[in-house]
Amino acid sequence: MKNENQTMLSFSHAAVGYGEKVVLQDVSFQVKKGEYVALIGSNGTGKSTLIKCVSGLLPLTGGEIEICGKNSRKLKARERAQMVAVVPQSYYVDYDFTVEDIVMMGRNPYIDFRHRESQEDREIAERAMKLTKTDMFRNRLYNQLSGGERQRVILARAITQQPDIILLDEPTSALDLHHQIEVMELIRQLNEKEHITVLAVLHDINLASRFCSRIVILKDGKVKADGPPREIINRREIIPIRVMDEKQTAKPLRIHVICGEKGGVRILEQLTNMGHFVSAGVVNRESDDAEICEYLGSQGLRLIPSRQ
Amino acid sequence: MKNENQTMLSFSHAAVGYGEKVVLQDVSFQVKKGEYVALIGSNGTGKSTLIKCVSGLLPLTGGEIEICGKNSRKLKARERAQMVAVVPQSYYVDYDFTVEDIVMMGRNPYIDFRHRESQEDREIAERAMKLTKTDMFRNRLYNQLSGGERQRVILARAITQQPDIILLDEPTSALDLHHQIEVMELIRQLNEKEHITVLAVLHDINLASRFCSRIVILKDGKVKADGPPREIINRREIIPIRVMDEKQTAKPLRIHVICGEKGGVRILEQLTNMGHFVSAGVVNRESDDAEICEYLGSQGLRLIPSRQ
Amino acid sequence: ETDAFPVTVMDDFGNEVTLEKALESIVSLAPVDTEILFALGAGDSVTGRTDYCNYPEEAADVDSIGTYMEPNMELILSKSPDLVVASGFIDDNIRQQLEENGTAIFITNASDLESTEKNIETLGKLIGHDAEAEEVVKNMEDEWTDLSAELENVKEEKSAFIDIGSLYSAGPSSLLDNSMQMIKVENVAADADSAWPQLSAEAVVEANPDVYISLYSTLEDVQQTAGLSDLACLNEDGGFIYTDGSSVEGDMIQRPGPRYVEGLKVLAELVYPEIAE
Amino acid sequence: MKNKKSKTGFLVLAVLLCLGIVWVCTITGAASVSISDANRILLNKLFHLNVSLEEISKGNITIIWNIRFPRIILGFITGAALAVSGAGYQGIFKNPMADPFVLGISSGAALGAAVGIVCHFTFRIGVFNSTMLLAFAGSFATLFLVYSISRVGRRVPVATLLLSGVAINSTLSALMSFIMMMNKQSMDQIMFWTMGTLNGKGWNQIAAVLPWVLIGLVIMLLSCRELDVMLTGEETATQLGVNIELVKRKVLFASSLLTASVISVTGIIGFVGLVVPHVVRLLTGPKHRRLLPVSMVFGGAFMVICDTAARSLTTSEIPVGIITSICGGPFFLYLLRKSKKGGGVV
Amino acid sequence: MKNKKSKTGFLVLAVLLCLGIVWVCTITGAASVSISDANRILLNKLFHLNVSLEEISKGNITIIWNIRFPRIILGFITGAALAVSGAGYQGIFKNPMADPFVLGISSGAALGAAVGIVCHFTFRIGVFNSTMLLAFAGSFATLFLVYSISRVGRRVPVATLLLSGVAINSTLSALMSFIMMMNKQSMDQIMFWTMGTLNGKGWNQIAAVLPWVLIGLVIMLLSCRELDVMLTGEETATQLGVNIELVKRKVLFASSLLTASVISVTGIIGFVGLVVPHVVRLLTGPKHRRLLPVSMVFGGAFMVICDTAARSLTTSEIPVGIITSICGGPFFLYLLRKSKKGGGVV
Ligand SMILES: Nc1ncnc2c1ncn2[C@@H]1O[C@H](COP(=O)(O)OP(=O)(O)OP(=O)(O)O)[C@@H](O)[C@H]1O
Ligand SMILES: Nc1ncnc2c1ncn2[C@@H]1O[C@H](COP(=O)(O)OP(=O)(O)OP(=O)(O)O)[C@@H](O)[C@H]1O
Ligand SMILES: [Mg+2]
Ligand SMILES: [Mg+2]
Repeated sequence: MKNENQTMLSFSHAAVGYGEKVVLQDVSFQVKKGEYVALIGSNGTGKSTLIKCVSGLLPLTGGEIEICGKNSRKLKARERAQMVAVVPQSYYVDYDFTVEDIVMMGRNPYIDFRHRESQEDREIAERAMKLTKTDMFRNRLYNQLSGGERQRVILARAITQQPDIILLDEPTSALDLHHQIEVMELIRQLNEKEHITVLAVLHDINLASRFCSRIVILKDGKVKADGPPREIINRREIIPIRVMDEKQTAKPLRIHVICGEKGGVRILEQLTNMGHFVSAGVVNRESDDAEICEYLGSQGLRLIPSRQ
Repeated sequence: MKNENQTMLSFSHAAVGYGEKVVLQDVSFQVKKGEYVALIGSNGTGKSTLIKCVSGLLPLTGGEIEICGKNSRKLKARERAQMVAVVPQSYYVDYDFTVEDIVMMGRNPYIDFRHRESQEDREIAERAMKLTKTDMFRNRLYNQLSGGERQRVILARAITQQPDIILLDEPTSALDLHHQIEVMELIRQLNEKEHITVLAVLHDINLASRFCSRIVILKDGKVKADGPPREIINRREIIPIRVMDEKQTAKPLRIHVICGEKGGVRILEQLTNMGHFVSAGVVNRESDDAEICEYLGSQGLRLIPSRQ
Repeated sequence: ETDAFPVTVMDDFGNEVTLEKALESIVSLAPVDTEILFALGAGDSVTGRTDYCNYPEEAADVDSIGTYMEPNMELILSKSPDLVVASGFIDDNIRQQLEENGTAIFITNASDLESTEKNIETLGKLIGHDAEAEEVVKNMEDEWTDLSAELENVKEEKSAFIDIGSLYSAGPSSLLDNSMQMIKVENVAADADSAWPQLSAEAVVEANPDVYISLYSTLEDVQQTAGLSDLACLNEDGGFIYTDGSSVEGDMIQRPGPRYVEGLKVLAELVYPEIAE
Repeated sequence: MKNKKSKTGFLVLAVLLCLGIVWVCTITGAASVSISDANRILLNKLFHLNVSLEEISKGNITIIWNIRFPRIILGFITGAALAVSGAGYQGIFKNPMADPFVLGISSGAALGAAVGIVCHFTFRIGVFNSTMLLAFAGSFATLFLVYSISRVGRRVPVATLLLSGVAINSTLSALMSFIMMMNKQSMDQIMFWTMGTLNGKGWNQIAAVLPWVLIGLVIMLLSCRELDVMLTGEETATQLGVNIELVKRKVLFASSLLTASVISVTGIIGFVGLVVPHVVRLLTGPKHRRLLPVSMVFGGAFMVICDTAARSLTTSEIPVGIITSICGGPFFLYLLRKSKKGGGVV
Repeated sequence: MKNKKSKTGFLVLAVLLCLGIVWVCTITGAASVSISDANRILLNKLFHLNVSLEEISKGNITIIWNIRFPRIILGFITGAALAVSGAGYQGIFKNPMADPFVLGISSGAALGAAVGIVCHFTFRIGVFNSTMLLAFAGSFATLFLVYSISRVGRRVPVATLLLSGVAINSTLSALMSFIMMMNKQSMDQIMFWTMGTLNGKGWNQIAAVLPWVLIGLVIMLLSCRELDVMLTGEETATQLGVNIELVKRKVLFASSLLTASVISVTGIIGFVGLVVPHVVRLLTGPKHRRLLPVSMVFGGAFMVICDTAARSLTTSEIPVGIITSICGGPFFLYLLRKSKKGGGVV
């Protein structure tokens, strides 16, 4: 049934606002199954608003949104939540829920009074916590976590929802560089292996062009540009975003990765795959990473134990 | 009186935790007047916790913190707030306060029942809103702003506090690239022109090394490394943070700035000053920016109207 | 006295009460009913009373079953009563439960002399003490005749304000209002719009009563009430009458039972000291 | 696994505890019925065992079987219903001061009862007498009034709901006071009605409330998961597939049904619905899946014990609300102080 | 600039409005004193003008000058104090259900008064009689009890404070009911006391409460800015130089002083302290700098008008709490519906 080229998310002339204030005027674009779209736009252009529309928090004032071919207006909250998961920009909980509780809530769209929470549900949550590395603090209270830890917990919850589409609002804003890349990598894996369609609001156009298959730029309530990263950044149109583009994948870069513990593998691998000239530094001779560097080195990675 | 080399912030063997959980074990470092220090560490290392200690929200369990030479334990909230302003990681307000109300609250440490809020206070708030470009939505409700807009409002409030030290917890996490650089630039100006000491938690080590005079790295509740960016990144020690360091100021880069509206000036100027090879692209021939590019061009900036 | 059963009478709530056989056990749920029952000579059959039944003294020997607002069902039933006599306060549910367990309930709710006498007679008939009832009522009538004769001597009728606390007073058709009418005292609160009105201080001052009857507050307290200290009656002898509402006299005034006329007399003598002589 | 075991354990323990309490309370009381007599009556009536009751006086049988035992059952139902209802309201409103009466249900009931008492209606439908019917009608009329006043389009913001409830509550109480004032004869009766009691309530009342209470409890227990998700915020709940307006309607309806049915029979009994959920929350945390069942058991048991004290301590009845507050208040304060968190809950 | 002008404008308007209300209410009442007489008495007494009072009966002078006028002044003081106190509690607790009685001040006062009434104490200090003194003492004892129970080290978490208040409130009310139950004779007296009224209150009572109310109001009005900052969160407030524990203590003390002093004289008057701040907040927004003064004026004026209705509508007094609720409730609901936001305030 499910066509690989199925349109998962389709905006046609979508318009929305808060009271008098119009935020989105006429947004039209479509996201196909398995795409990984970055939504870019300056502060206050309505990216979060767009996400709210898709997740049913704001009623459209004009146009249509279709989710998996179904009109968004007619979707029940439950149906929608089975198809769409959201990682919001920030998220508070006043109550003493543990991380596990929060993640398990991702199963809510699949549980009702006839189908109680099953072993399978618990396993799915388990896996999501493992993937996001939040399982080590599963029993801690959510509101006692640090900013970055929280962000990963919410990602875990979204994964637990097993959605067709995942909407991320600046999913890495509170993460350190290490986790940032890990999370982006995780999302790419979900996208590639499980064919989850991803729409992510990102401010870092470098991150976007490195990970996403397509960039949509919002401005003045409309889609200003839409296409693969390479194309977008080279477009002649006036793009209102300042881009430091020395990181474009199109141009090989010399990148020095400082890493010393195990775990650098993925990053090194990935950067190499992207075609950059990667160097890794200050690696402990005895460490795991050193071995990997050596291994990778034979595939084009120059291992330099120290700089200068 | 005030020595240029005065120690503004001094941690000596500071230790703190939540209940049983120890977060900072033994943190010692000093920040001198006019320094701009980046605090770096992976998620959950206790950066926000450290900031909470300085702003008096958490009592130390060991060691001392001195602020402008005064023991932090003995500081009154009011005194402290006149010296230290904080831009927290995230910030909610349940009530219908306007942006102006929120910014004016920055004057609170200077007002009491004898000294009512004066014209001067209002002017200071005014200036802070101008600097952070939040004056255009001064009358809107804070809780109806977008994530990025909020972050700037809180920065405006911190500036209104006219502190000697400003503590920033990921001050640019929700900002688009444009505002990110503007805000970082603004903080640098405050730092350079008004000699405000800055301690900023940053995840983007590139941003840190570009703007800060010094980097402090936290790990395992201790200071793991401390020094100027160049030094830190070249240190032989095992630094647990992966750094893409191709942006180091030490190495001139080719940077292409896509800009088309006015406002690119500062960025272009700054990058040029940093010694990079800067190119600006897709500039509207008739726009303000074009003129500026031409002007800067004569100072070593190559203006290329389009790429490829 | 014995062959009258079954007896059926009508109580103050309009319910028919039927007794099939002679009584062994009566529980009284109100002080006034206890007084009536004892006056009727049925004291021996009274097996339960309330905490507040303080008259006659013999009543103290009877077991208490609680207060009239919150009697204890179990204690009532443990007396296996044939009849429960209660005041109008009785809770519907309690009544229902008692009826379901085969207990007859008689409710008294008198607010003047006539209905008081009627209650005594009806209750007498119900429990088969007609003669005693007749006697009690006759006594009351006699007392009343004496009292009204004495009241003839009153030259100048007085107006009075009854303060049952915080300027609350006895409104129209209340027992106290009816009592005042009988003893020729003009009740300042007689045209209030409820039976238990609170008069405003200015209304009291405007009415300027000849007598101020206070059941709970002392003269000092009353004088603290704004504007009242200027009242003529508070500043002359005999103008202020304090009768402790919880005293014997207070009970007599406030209970529509056998001692009601006695109470009237006490009240009348307080207001018109001249008839006391 | 562990979860399931502890659940069964809890269930067994709870049932045993409740049975124990019911038994102890049945043999306790103002009237002196010997323990063996009480047991024999229970065995005979409850399990239809062939235990002879011939030597026991009819009065004692009535006391145990028609008065004490149904009163205990009704007490349990009342306590359970009020506690669950309070927990439900506290969850929906996210407000620690919310109690079963926060939407004016109680003042609506009281107003209805007052009208019934003043007008001396005598009609009855089945086991319901006029006062009960009017109180129940008053409750539900109030609920719908508050709900429709608070409605903005298809949404019902809880903040508005709460404020409307507060306002309606005052207004209806005032109207009731006004009726009381104007009808001195009925004043005491209305006042005693408002001071809830289980005195004089029996099998009839159980029959009258049980169906509604069961419906209410089932709806509430089936809404636990959704209530949990709602606690994390309405927006998030929507994104997690909860139809928040439906849940609100459902929980408000069920909570109100619980409260209205119970208080139309017993009159207004405070404290239990307000404080029991807090006490339980200090022990179980905020998750409704544990909060609601434990509140139910705890509320019921607490009510039965307090009511037993109310009818046994002195010769007269002490209104049960007084006992619950005097004993429960200090206990709650003790828990509050002990809990290190300082009760930063709900 | 604009701010200042509108401030002065508001002040002038408010003062004029209040004077107008006071005047209209002074010439209105159950006793029929002609308008010209009333005016002459006021002119003579208030401004010591040389207006002859000879033709006016002494009773009328007493009515206007010793009964009606002071009652109006006391009404204004009471309304203002309760409204400001309610706003203060709502601000500190960030809870829309908080009212002046949330910490148990009222049940403390009632318990104190009940003890006074039951024990027939007759001592007095100056203008204070024993009931007033005991009520006031009861209030403050309760405040300190709640405060010290909630204290965790040097901090007093508001959530704990609120819950303790709720518990203490129930417990003390229950104790009072118990006293009432045990003392049938004093029952009515205690009930009258709890149904607050301004009837019979005059210059003495004004003298008794005015100093405390002034202290309370001044403290509250001087804490506006800090209260605003506190609304944005305790952590932020600390970072903005607010000593949050001090502010809490200050505001709790001042609010309680306002409430305790007023209710120890008038008895418990509900509604005003709960709803007036909400009404005002719908008009002014959450900033205390506007909320508190406007609540003060609005509360005072509202109280005076309702009390005038209470004493003039029928031949007997209607308890003023009934009038405030019956009129104020629907008005508040109307505002709530009209405000587009749907009242998502406090
Ligand atoms: N509840 C609201 N009421 C009114 N206006 C709002 C509301 N929420 C957001 N806005 C306005 O709508 C516009 C879009 O907001 P939105 O949050 O969608 O921006 P965004 O693209 O996510 O920005 P950011 O990158 O800063 O997060 C902004 O101008 C914001 O001020
Ligand atoms: N209130 C709290 N109670 C208990 N533990 C806490 C609390 N707040 C934070 N922690 C824990 O303390 C550690 C440090 O937290 P902190 O917020 O300081 O981290 P951080 O360095 O700011 O991280 P991030 O980059 O994710 O913001 C974390 O492990 C966190 O889980
Ligand atoms: Mg956003
Ligand atoms: Mg942090």
